[in-house]
Amino acid sequence: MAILTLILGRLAKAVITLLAIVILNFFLIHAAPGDPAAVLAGETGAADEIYIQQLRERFGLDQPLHVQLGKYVWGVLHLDLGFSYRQQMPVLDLILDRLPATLLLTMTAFGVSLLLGVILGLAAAARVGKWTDSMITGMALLFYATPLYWVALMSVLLFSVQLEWLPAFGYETVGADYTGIQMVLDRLKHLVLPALTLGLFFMAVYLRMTRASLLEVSQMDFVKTARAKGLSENIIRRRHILRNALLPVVTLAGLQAGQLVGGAVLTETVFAWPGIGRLMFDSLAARDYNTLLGVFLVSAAMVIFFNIVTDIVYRLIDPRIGAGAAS
Amino acid sequence: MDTVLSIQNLTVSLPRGADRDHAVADISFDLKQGETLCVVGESGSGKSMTANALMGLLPDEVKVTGGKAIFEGDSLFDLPDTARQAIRGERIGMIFQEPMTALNPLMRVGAQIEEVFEAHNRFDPAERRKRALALIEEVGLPDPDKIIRAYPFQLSGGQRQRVMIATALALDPKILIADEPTTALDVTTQAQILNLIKRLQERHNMAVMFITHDFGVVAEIADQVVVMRYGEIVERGRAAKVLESPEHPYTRTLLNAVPSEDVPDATPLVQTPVLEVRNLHKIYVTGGGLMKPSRNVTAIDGVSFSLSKGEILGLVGESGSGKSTIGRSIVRLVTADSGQILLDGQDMNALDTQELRKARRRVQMVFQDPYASLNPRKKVLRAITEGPITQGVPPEQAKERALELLETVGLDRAAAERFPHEFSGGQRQRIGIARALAMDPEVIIADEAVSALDVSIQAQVLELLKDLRDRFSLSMLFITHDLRVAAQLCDRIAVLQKGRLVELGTVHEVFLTPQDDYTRSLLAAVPGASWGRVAV
Amino acid sequence: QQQGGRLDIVVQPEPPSLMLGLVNNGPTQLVAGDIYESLLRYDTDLNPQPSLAQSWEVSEDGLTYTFTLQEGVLWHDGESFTADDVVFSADVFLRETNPRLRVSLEYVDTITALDDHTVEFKLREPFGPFLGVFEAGTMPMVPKHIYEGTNYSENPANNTPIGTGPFKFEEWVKGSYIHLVKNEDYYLDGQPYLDEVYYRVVPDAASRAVAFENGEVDVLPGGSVENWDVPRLTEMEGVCSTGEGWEYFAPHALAWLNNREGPTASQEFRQAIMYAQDREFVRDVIWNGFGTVATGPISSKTNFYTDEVTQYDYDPEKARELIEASGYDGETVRILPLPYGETWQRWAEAMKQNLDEVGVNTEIVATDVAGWNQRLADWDFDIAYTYLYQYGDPALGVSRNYLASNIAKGSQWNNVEGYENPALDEKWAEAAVAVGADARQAIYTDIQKEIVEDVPVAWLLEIEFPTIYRCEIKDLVTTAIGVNDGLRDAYIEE
Amino acid sequence: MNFIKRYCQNRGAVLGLLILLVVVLIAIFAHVIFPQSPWRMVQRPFLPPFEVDGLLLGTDTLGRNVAAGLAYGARVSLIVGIVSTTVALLIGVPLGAVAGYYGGWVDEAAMRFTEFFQTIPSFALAIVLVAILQPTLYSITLAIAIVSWPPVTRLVRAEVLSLRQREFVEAAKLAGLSNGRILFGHILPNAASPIIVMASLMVATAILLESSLAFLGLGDPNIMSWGYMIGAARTVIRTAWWLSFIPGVAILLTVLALNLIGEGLNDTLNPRLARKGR
Ligand SMILES: Nc1ncnc2c1ncn2[C@@H]1O[C@H](COP(=O)(O)OP(=O)(O)OP(=O)(O)O)[C@@H](O)[C@H]1O
Ligand SMILES: Nc1ncnc2c1ncn2[C@@H]1O[C@H](COP(=O)(O)OP(=O)(O)OP(=O)(O)O)[C@@H](O)[C@H]1O
Ligand SMILES: [Mg+2]
Ligand SMILES: [Mg+2]
Repeated sequence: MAILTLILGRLAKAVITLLAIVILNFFLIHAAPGDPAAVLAGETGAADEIYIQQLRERFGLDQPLHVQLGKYVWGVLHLDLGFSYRQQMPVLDLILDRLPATLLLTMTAFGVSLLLGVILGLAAAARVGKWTDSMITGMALLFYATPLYWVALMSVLLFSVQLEWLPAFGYETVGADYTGIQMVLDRLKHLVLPALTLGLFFMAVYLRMTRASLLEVSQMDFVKTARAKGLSENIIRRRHILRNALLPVVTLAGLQAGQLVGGAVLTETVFAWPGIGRLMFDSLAARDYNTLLGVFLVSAAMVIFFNIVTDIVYRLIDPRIGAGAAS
Repeated sequence: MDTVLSIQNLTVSLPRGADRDHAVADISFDLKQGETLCVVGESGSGKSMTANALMGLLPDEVKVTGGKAIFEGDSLFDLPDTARQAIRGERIGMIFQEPMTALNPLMRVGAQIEEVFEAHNRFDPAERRKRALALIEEVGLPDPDKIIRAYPFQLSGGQRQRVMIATALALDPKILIADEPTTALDVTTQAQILNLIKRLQERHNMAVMFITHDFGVVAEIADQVVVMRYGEIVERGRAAKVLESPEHPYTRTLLNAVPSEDVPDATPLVQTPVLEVRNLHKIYVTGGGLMKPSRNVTAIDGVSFSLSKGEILGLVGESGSGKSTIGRSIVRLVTADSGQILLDGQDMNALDTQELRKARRRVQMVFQDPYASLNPRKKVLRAITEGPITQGVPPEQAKERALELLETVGLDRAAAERFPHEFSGGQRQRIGIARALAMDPEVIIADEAVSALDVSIQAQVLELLKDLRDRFSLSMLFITHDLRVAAQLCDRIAVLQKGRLVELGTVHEVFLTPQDDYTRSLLAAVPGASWGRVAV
Repeated sequence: QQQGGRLDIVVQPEPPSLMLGLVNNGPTQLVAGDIYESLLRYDTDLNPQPSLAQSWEVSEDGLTYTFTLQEGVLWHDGESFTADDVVFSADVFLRETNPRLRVSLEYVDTITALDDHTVEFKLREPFGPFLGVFEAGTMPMVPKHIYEGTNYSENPANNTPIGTGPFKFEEWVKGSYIHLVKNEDYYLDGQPYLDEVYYRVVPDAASRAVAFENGEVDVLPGGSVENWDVPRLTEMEGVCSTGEGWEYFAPHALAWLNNREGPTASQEFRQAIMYAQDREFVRDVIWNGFGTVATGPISSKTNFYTDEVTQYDYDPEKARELIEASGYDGETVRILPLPYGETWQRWAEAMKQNLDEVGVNTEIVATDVAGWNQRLADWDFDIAYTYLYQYGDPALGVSRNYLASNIAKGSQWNNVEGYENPALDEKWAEAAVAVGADARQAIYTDIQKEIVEDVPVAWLLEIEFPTIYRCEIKDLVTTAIGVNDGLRDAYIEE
Repeated sequence: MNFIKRYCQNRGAVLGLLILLVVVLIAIFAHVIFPQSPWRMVQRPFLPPFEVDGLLLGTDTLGRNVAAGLAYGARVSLIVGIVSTTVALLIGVPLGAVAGYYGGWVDEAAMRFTEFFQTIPSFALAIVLVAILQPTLYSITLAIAIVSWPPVTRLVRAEVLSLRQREFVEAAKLAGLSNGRILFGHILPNAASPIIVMASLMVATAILLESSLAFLGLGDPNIMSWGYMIGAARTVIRTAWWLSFIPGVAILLTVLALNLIGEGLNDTLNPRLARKGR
């Protein structure tokens, strides 16, 4: 019940936030120099004033900005994200086409980084001050400090070119028409490098957070109480420390999960991953306003979605919060 | 009686960089079956470290470096970790000071109790649950069926402490170690818990090692007393003997410092009210948002009183009764909903921001926490002079006055150039008082101004306050939950219950012939109330 | 010729659409060139070859062009292709949608279907290069039965393009690949030989090279990998490359110099720019030895080229003198690189360095494609890189950049630099309508000699885009348009 | 004194400081070490490192001195990092402070505003901002600042929220100090430690962000930066991998150093945490 009210409340807020984002982005993007008609004309290899004017009329770019905005917002309210003249298709279809690839990539990266981060964080915290700890935290620092795209380049160089273990780019073997298990394996093979590249940084973040949080929680009074009960260290760690320590990690993960979608631009470019990050970058260069706005909208919605999910997860883990709102 | 635990020459050493080399040095004492041993001493004297060493719960960097603890024929410190783990919870139980944080916030209360059985492989889950229920009942928690499924945050401090006790007693341990288990609780709750422990001790015939810094508590429950200072035992013996005729000078100072003299004679009052509070109301509204319902807490419910020139009015009551809220309303740190606060006839509630800033100098506050009430990044001089300078006093003059005041409160002039962290708690509280005095106030509100201090230091500060009142004929609203302190310092006492003023009278009236039931129960709950030195 | 097989070809960037009649940028043409056809193709010497027209005749006076169409040509949806489709495409559809063709169609009076298989173009006046416009990218045949009377740009058929070409559209996974399959009903018996073609979208140049190395793709059309990778790739076993297939376009790299204002308004300054640049270095280092240093407006690969013009060799001394003479006062000169990849970026950096060394203060302006378009359209630049296609004839692809009548904001292909020379304008016009190659050559030689003195723009390099492919692929590049319409004849030899 | 001593106990932090010091010195004296422009083509292209005297790290695709590029790139990275962090602090600190101190609708509005900015994926926003403003050193710095201030606001707000409950703040109120004086004179100085720690990490993040933008071609083309060097060398990664490797290592070391310093400061400035682990 409480959760339902929460969700409804958050959704109501989300709609307002999203509208605000749409409007801000609309002006932001239209403030950019360059005009989509000119870009499109540019690609035809020859164009003149008349042709560009035709294009502008076709895109509705000849209308005053507030009229364009009004139309756009009206459309968005009806789940119509407009038409991409650059790609000759409705923006929503375009995004839905690309979204699965992005979700596959980001969610894998997210899952792997969270899992590895927490496990390694646990391992490090369990051996504080020993060399294992130093090694793990050192490695985390290294990943934390490395530019993502550089890791991508270097790993392609190593794993695809030198060792030829993994495909260098793309998200499937094109035209192989694999089915069933083969398809899954094929996808997985393509996924390894981009997901790792994207995930390593976040893994480092979770690792450090988990470790710090574990160390902090293990100083808390209730841990001492648990010891006084005669519980084994194992149970104390698992039952008392871990759950409490994961609370901040959950918060952070929720924040990151949404951001990942937008943050995949670099990875998707380097690995030719057909997701919306790349779509965004391409649309930006072409001043494909509608597509760009659509991508922004979708990624913002994603952030909000994950925030809500985080809140719910948090509530499930932490009884204090849910009850606080209910009473 | 049998000795269950014998501590011989225990030494616990601290890591480099700590206050001193040893938390505990070469101490010995015995714990006998069915007896309560109280360990008293000021903060940092090594009480907790002793207990933790016995439990095997010392922090990593703190080590037992000498001595033995013989428990049931075994030397505890020589046992392997697993064996010590087996003893914890089953043979020796422990309760801690802070009930708010001692329970895992994410686990149901019942599960936390049942865990003890699990840890020692006792019973099947159904039986564990039954026993947990029985324990909850035994420690006097209401509605056990509900409590067992509750989360810690749903319980009050006293209730949580009962859960802790239930946990500690689950396996009928031979020894119960309690490290200041009632310090964080208010008097009535404290009395209940002390009672409970006493009762259970008798029923289970345990040995109890009770750590406290409160001699009232000692008087209430102790059979044996150990007095500690700087990690050493300075005195040890039967409770009655130590309390009645202490041998060691330190014990004597401690006991003298306990604010327990006879209720002082009422000083004749000059009947010129400086401060008048009329029909004050304050309701806190919390929570509340777009969809959430708000929660109302009535903190002050129609309180009226007046404060005469040179008078010290004590404001007592349980935790949450609204004492601080009244104090803070007077200085407008909290804005009351209705009612008047007249300072020499001027209504503080009616002032606008500018006027208020001017008027504020007339009422100053001395805060509870000497650590939190001074800005750690500002020198003492700045802390004292900032107010006067803001009010328009020339800096030179303000500085001169600040130096004088430092001397007045018993500090060196050189103290002005130091940072707060370079002072002890008692010294900081003096700085806080000097800061309040620097504004030349007519009224001082002291909100639990001595509660955070050790008894001996407490006594000094109280002495200082009295002295200042006499010298500057200050009026003072002294807020405290400690009735002994109130008895010693105040001229009149106001008793507060749930935001309402239930009794107001001279110290004699209130302490000797209390009118209100609540006042009576409050007085009865003071630990060691029957102890001869207290005049109630 | 062996039947069957699959080719994977890189396409970069991903085409916005495959409807060649609406969009005819490079990537679209690369893919759609296999779906759509025009009446003619051109061999590497730019001679017309039969395509949808099996034969053609030009009248003596050069005013009437009559085409006889192939028999039995079907659209991909099964309808017959007839002369009506030609008339519709050229006269109705493309007139509206293709601004470049529109210019040539100005010379055309009427287009008529004499019967189902004969089409006649009647011109108002002779137009020398007219036989050069029947190329698939310029004049693709579009199905009348689908487009007539519709809103062309929003016709849903644009997403499933229907042409007459050797391959049919099968699937387009956006951001990943475009899949074409063999047109079983193609009018040439037994052709095409290949079963299917995948055009692969790989946005990163380095990844494209890796893809070729790994065998993921078989063909790298010109320009799809950075020049530095070319030698490495071509040195691999079983890999062939060719510079052919670009004759029709003959990409000519040049830098627009703003003739209207700023230091570049001075002729001496512009000449100085020519002397200051080490174009050989650029060719050898940045273009890795590919290409030829340009000597003037017309590419040596096209007809009517002459090298009897002033040669601007690398000569910083002379550049300095000229700059001195121009009265240059240290103003910052903005260089706008072409936002099409690292090569062009490096080139701008090299030019900046060259100019800095002869005492010109420069600044590179960063823009993306849209910003670059905008600045060119607004004439907001001092020096701006570009490269232009010559379309087989100076009248189609060269004169447009120097005629005063072509000074208009809003386009990147007209007289962007703002060069005005009435005397030359007349000669350009004369050369376009002169009858006979010799007569035209004479005028063009004249023009080149004169214009090279003026340096209205800085000619840089005749770009060579080698096509890299696996040697077992045969007949991949057989025409002047290269891979773009090469798959009709291509086959794989085991 | 005590502070320095405590800091120096952390070996990683000292190492970080040393690395950063070297980078800073190189950045400051770039024009002394390499008097010629880093864009100047000085030798044959693609000279590998350690092959030719005077060109320690070889030459790049156009024959420019890689070592000179690194030195001048250090300048850009540090300037972008420091300036954008400063700007982000200038936005984030006052906003967070005011939100935390005044609470109520001020807080609500400030937090909604911050949340709003956090809802737009930050890297995407940075890209769009740079594209809109056209890439110059200023626009890049500004864009990075704009995407990095929200966490500062949150941190400062949280700190102020807890500090304003402290009794010394109430004491200051009773002394008649104005809200501004209390906020900026008493509260913020006490929040300085976590802000400083965060700032050191933000500089690191900003350097990474700048290099990512440059890598995507959104760098200022007149300025030699590490991201530019990697981006430019990417096309020749197969033939001259060291051209992308070397600047990558430079970024890695600098960012690592800043992180180590951040951790060191954290341990030193927050003694509560100091004892934990390590
Ligand atoms: N983890 C630790 N590291 C170093 N020194 C410590 C640590 N814990 C406690 N100490 C020091 O050990 C000494 C004894 O501390 P202990 O906690 O036993 O005092 P206590 O008598 O329980 O005081 P209180 O009444 O304040 O609880 C003190 O000087 C304290 O500063
Ligand atoms: N800022 C606040 N918001 C909401 N409720 C408050 C607030 N401050 C105090 N309360 C509530 O008002 C009531 C009175 O609180 P107050 O602090 O005045 O009690 P107190 O007598 O000083 O208690 P203590 O002895 O614990 O200091 C309590 O129920 C408390 O929970
Ligand atoms: Mg203690
Ligand atoms: Mg209080």
